[in-house]
Amino acid sequence: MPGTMPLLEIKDLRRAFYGLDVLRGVDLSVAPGGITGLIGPNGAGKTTLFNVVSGLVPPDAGSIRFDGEEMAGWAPDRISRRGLVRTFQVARGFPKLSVFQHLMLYGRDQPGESLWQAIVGTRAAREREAALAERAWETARFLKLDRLIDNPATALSGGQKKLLEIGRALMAEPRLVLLDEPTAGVNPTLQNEIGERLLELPRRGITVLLIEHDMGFIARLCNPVIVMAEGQVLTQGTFDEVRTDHRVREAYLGRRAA
Amino acid sequence: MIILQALVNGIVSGTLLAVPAIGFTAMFAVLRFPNFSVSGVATLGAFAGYLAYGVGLQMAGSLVVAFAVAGVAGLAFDKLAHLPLIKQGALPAAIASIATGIILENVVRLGFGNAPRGYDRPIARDVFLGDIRVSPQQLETMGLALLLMLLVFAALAFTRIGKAMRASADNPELAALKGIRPERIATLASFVGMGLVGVGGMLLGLDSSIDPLTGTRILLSLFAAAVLGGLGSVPGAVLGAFLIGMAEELSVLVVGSQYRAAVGFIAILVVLTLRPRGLLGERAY
Amino acid sequence: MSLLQITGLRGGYAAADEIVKGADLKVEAGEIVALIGPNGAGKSTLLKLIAGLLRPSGGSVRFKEQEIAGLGAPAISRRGLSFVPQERNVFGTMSVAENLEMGGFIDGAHARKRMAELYERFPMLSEKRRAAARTLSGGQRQILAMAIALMNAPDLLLLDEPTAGLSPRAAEELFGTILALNKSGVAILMVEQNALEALSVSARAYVLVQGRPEHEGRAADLADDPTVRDLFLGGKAQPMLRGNGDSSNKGTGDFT
Amino acid sequence: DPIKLATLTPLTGAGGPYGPVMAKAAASVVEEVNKAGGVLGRRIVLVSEDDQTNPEAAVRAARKLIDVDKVAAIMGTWASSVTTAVAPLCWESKTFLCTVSGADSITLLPHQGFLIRTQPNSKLQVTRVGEFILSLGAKKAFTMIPQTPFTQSTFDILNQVLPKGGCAHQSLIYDDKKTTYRTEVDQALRTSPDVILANGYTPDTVVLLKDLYRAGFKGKILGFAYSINQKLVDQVGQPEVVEGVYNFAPASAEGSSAFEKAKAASGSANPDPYTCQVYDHINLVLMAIASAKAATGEAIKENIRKATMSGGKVVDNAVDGLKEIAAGGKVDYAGASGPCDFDEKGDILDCKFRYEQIKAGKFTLVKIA
Amino acid sequence: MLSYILFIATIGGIYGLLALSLNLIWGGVGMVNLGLAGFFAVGAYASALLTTVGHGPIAAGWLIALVAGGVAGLVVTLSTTRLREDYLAIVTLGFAETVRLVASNEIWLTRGTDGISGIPGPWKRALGPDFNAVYFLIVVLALLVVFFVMRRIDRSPYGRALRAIREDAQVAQVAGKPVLRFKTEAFVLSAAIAGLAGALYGHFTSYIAPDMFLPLITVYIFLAVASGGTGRPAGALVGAYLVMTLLESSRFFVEWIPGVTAVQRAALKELLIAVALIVVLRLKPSGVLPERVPPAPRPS
Ligand SMILES: Nc1ncnc2c1ncn2[C@@H]1O[C@H](COP(=O)(O)OP(=O)(O)OP(=O)(O)O)[C@@H](O)[C@H]1O
Ligand SMILES: Nc1ncnc2c1ncn2[C@@H]1O[C@H](COP(=O)(O)OP(=O)(O)OP(=O)(O)O)[C@@H](O)[C@H]1O
Ligand SMILES: [Mg+2]
Ligand SMILES: [Mg+2]
Repeated sequence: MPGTMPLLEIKDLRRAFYGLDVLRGVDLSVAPGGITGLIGPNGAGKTTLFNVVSGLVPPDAGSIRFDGEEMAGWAPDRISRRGLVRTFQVARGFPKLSVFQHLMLYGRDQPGESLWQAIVGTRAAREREAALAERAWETARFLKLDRLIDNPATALSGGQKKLLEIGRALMAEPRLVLLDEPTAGVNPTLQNEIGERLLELPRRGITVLLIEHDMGFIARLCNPVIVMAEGQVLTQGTFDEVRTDHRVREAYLGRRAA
Repeated sequence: MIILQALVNGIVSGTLLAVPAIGFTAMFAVLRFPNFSVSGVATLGAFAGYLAYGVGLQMAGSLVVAFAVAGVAGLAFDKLAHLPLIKQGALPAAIASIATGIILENVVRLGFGNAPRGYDRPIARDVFLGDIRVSPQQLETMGLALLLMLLVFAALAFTRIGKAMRASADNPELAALKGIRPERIATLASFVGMGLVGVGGMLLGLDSSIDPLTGTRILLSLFAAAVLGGLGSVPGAVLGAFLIGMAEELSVLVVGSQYRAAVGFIAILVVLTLRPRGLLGERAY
Repeated sequence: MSLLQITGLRGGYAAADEIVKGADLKVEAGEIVALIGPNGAGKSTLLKLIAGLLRPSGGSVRFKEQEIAGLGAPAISRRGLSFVPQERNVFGTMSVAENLEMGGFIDGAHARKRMAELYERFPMLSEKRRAAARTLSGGQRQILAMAIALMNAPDLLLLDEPTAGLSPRAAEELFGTILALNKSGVAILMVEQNALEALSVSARAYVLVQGRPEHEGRAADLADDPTVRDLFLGGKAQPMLRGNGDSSNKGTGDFT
Repeated sequence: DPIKLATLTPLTGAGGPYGPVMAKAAASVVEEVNKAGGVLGRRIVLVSEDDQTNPEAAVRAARKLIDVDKVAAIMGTWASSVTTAVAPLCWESKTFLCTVSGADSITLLPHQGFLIRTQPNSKLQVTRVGEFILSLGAKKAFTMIPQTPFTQSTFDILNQVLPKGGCAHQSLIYDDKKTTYRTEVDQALRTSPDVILANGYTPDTVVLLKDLYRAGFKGKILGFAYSINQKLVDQVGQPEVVEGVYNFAPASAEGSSAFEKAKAASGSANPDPYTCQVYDHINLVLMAIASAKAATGEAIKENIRKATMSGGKVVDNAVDGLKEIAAGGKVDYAGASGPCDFDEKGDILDCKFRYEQIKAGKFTLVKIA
Repeated sequence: MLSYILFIATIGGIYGLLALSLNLIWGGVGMVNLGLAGFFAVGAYASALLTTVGHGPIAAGWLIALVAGGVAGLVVTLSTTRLREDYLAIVTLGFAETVRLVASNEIWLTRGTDGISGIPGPWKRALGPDFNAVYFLIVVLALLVVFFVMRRIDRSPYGRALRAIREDAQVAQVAGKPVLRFKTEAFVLSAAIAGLAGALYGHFTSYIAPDMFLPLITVYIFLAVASGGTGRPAGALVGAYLVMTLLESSRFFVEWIPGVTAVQRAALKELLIAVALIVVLRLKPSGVLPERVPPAPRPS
């Protein structure tokens, strides 16, 4: 997509933990309006990259520009409010809050989150709440969580927790969503449906960067595909291009793919 | 000069804190809730040791009695009142332990009344090392505290059962799947931890006197020590106890004795702001 | 007599709310059995009931011809049954080496030897032996969880989604490991969402729906059963790496 | 229909070592009086509540005594903060209050006569302490004291009295919840004092004395008898540590028959001054009720001074006094803590002080003056 | 008897305010404030000083108590932003101790351990014996206002965000919630309520002293919230009155026990209270009125 400015542009991003270089100068960019795949062997640093970009882990060096704004070192909530939301590979959430509350929480621009409006209960707050509730129901239905909508998050199965991760991200209507293995542990049939739904996102103005190990899923959804290995970007291209790269086969895909 | 002396004094008073602080932090490391009933258990240990000493047991024997009585009582309360609540989170268990602390304090009061009592033990004059004076008895206590610390530390860090304790604190379900019986581990942790707290109470009583509030008086400094060193870290508790001891003694010179208690907290605030997990972090060993 | 024989098993998290509603299932000695089904069907719950993490409210679980229902996890594990849970399956605050040590808690005598074997089989673990398990990547953690379970040389291994989060290559290697273990006589009951892969290494399979096994049979038969395919295996869309590189609908995302 | 009276003493908390004996002394007096037929033909019921040495709890307890038990008098409040907290409830509900708290401010409260105190106020006491220190020939005195309502006035008065007699004075406030006072002792010894006034309560004074001993202090030590008493000697355990220490108290009329009665009533061979005072409280109140022929707070207030009328028959306990009053006579109660004559503010007019010294673990009388 | 019950109900109401204050931050955001007594004291002193030394009106005293409590809360949160939850507990405990030490030792300001007496009560002269009843109504009014504010917060998106922070602050941040702002606001509001409770207390009993603000009162309030039910304003209220009932009824109960000394009776009383609370917690581990997950509104 020549001519368009990248939505997310990462330059020479570095991060080490106790002397172990996990990100060793990552350069990548994500163009607006597409689904970009991020693959790479276990331990390549993909999740760490998401952690750094979403502000949970400060980078040691390097630049992260989102929509033209440098945001390395920002607090996670500020990044999130700018429209960059991420999900977690190992599902995380609020154990005692219900599925519904999880979904509602991620709704943006909630007037009811100001102390004053919460106490007096303004109309704006009520209306926004009602609108979000409708979306929450819709999201829950799609993810087959509607039956469980009042369940606390602890009482969900492993796969359901992952589905809730996706649901929350969708509720946030971000400009860029980072999905960390969104469908690992999700039943294949539902996984296909989720894939369909993700394909609609760019049309709604949501750009996607997703990590997956399911090659069928990557193949159907993602273009381009970025391959990371050992803390750096190894290569990038269409799925077919990267699939045939021998380094990718060697490090990542394994014997049968070859 | 006086500063040096205050530091030495701080180490001495720190050792008195260190023993119960080790017990407290070791229990925290395994059971994952701050057990406030240490105040009552320390008092109980002090009285148990007092009785044993009174009927003619030697110092070592009395310490063993203090350990056993405190350990058993602490264990019983953990089983009956605290651990059943841990499912609800650490705080309900902690709150319940405040109540059990009150129970223990009043059980002692019921039996012994309020009047302070003292161990019938000779008090030695301090000896001078140069210009610094140190108390031989308090050096003894200090040696005992360091020994206990090494034992607990080694047990948690190197023995299989110590590791199993940490494992079942970390992930009780998985520990059970690996054949570790979490209740047994919890039992051991409560018994040993509370036993140490009881010994701490008795050592404290040897140095001053005992009454139903003996444990309550040290509760704040004890927490401060454990937190300063990093909750759940055994060497941290010892380090924290020394630092709190020294900070408090120095504060006598700087802001006056009446603000002693406040100084400990300011120290914590500063340390925790710089190191949010305490000086030695939260590793149990 | 089967190694594991389950009849009419019922149970869940709260007494009022049964998740597994009468399951019959068996695993023969030396067999690999797959358990698949939609999210929330009760697969993990079933495994937890077998392993003793949850107390069954009814039915029987016989392992090596002895009733084990209600015994509790430590006792059951001591009889030679290892379970790798789906979530929270490592000791996060402990090092990799200590995790393995805890895996061999029951049988400390052979721990050293097994640990060496596992380090050889999973070199990543050896590299990371001093790292706290909480710092491992998702895939690395999965491998560790598996290794922990192997530390006490079980006769029956219950695996809950062992390949979730593994790279294709690592997943393949893991299935290789599973087959190798199986060859050495370990029976395996495995829950997988990577279903076609799982079926391809299994002898038999069950499809669990709403707490009951609705379908069972030879794994290959189930994989070809059109209803099962549509409902549980993702229907027409096949994992591309199975059908020799058939990626007909790849890259159809309409990027603008 | 019994007459209800109450003790409100610290049974738990910092005052815990004192309150229980106080309550016991009062209870025994009531028992005696009931045995002898009560007052005005009515039985006495004595309710005991715990003030927990905590004004917040004390207020709740007092409320219960006043509203539920409807007692005519509350006796024995110990901590000054407790007395100050409880006093307004008493005068507003016209309940009589007898206290042992020493803070000067207490009798200055607008209590309308509903309050008496048997403890000499701190000004009187500290002046005597100062004079005693001078009489010991001190050139440099040092005071160690926890923060209490007397602390400031103690300093102020000693700073006046001592320099006049040629003795320098320095002081230090300590935290009474600590388990060692080594650095505090170092601080004090740096000024090389020849007399140290240890002005705390028993538990902290035990620690302080041990630390002074360990540090090798050779000068004189003195303190109030409420902390330096037989209990303290027992707790310290080792006679050398307390050898030569002086104590000092408003003279419980030692040797007086009332003091002997208080001994019996409290079941203690060595009743502390508070116990003696509460013994006096209950006797005074009972005789006041008898004189008034009414058992209300108001009546007690009007008649409390009639129990110590000069020229009356000298009695040392309520049973005798009540007989005399019933027979139409006047009484002059000579109490266990002293003569018990009060000024209009409720302070005692005068009292003697008693000085003792520990020798070989025993208290020996130095003088009463 | 009636006036006693009225009195206890008033103090119970003040405990109720404290419980609501604690519940907001403990049940709400999961911050543990072991320094509640400190904020209670700050409010009590602020208002007492304004109305005695400053001769200000009582209403102004209440206002200043709210403000002083809030400011103290702000100072504490700002100086503890980097601290983790369990550490916050210890630091707040230290805050309360420090407040008490200052109140005891800075005699020029607080009159030291003598305390401040003669704190005026509203229309106390004119009302005479009716004062207690009127004051009870004032406290109930304050309690109701605070209760309804808390309920509003509890059920609003604001409360939802607080809960999320309680469960996992990091994920809440990822969800875009400014955690620091929420925590600070909640803590300040909670401290302000505790301050108000302090003022209400001082003007009721007319006397305050440092010893009134011992950690024991914080303990009572924690027991109240834990046994009433964390995370639910109604639970906090129920808990406060439950604790008050235990505290007072045990008084009557132990009077029936024969053959014990006064000190044993006092010990039994405290023992009884503690045992009763443990029993409540064992029977109802989440409190009498446990936190509920509000059901999602069904689409019409
Ligand atoms: N906090 C940390 N401390 C130490 N090492 C860490 C930490 N976080 C990550 N690492 C290490 O960094 C490497 C990359 O981890 P990361 O989670 O980013 O991998 P990943 O690419 O997401 O892998 P996977 O596909 O398995 O999820 C791993 O070797 C991991 O052990
Ligand atoms: N801890 C729990 N408490 C209460 N209910 C639970 C709990 N865990 C799971 N459930 C409920 O039990 C049902 C079955 O869960 P289970 O984890 O067994 O499903 P599963 O088949 O393993 O699904 P998945 O493939 O998503 O892991 C789900 O509907 C879930 O809502
Ligand atoms: Mg990852
Ligand atoms: Mg599952």
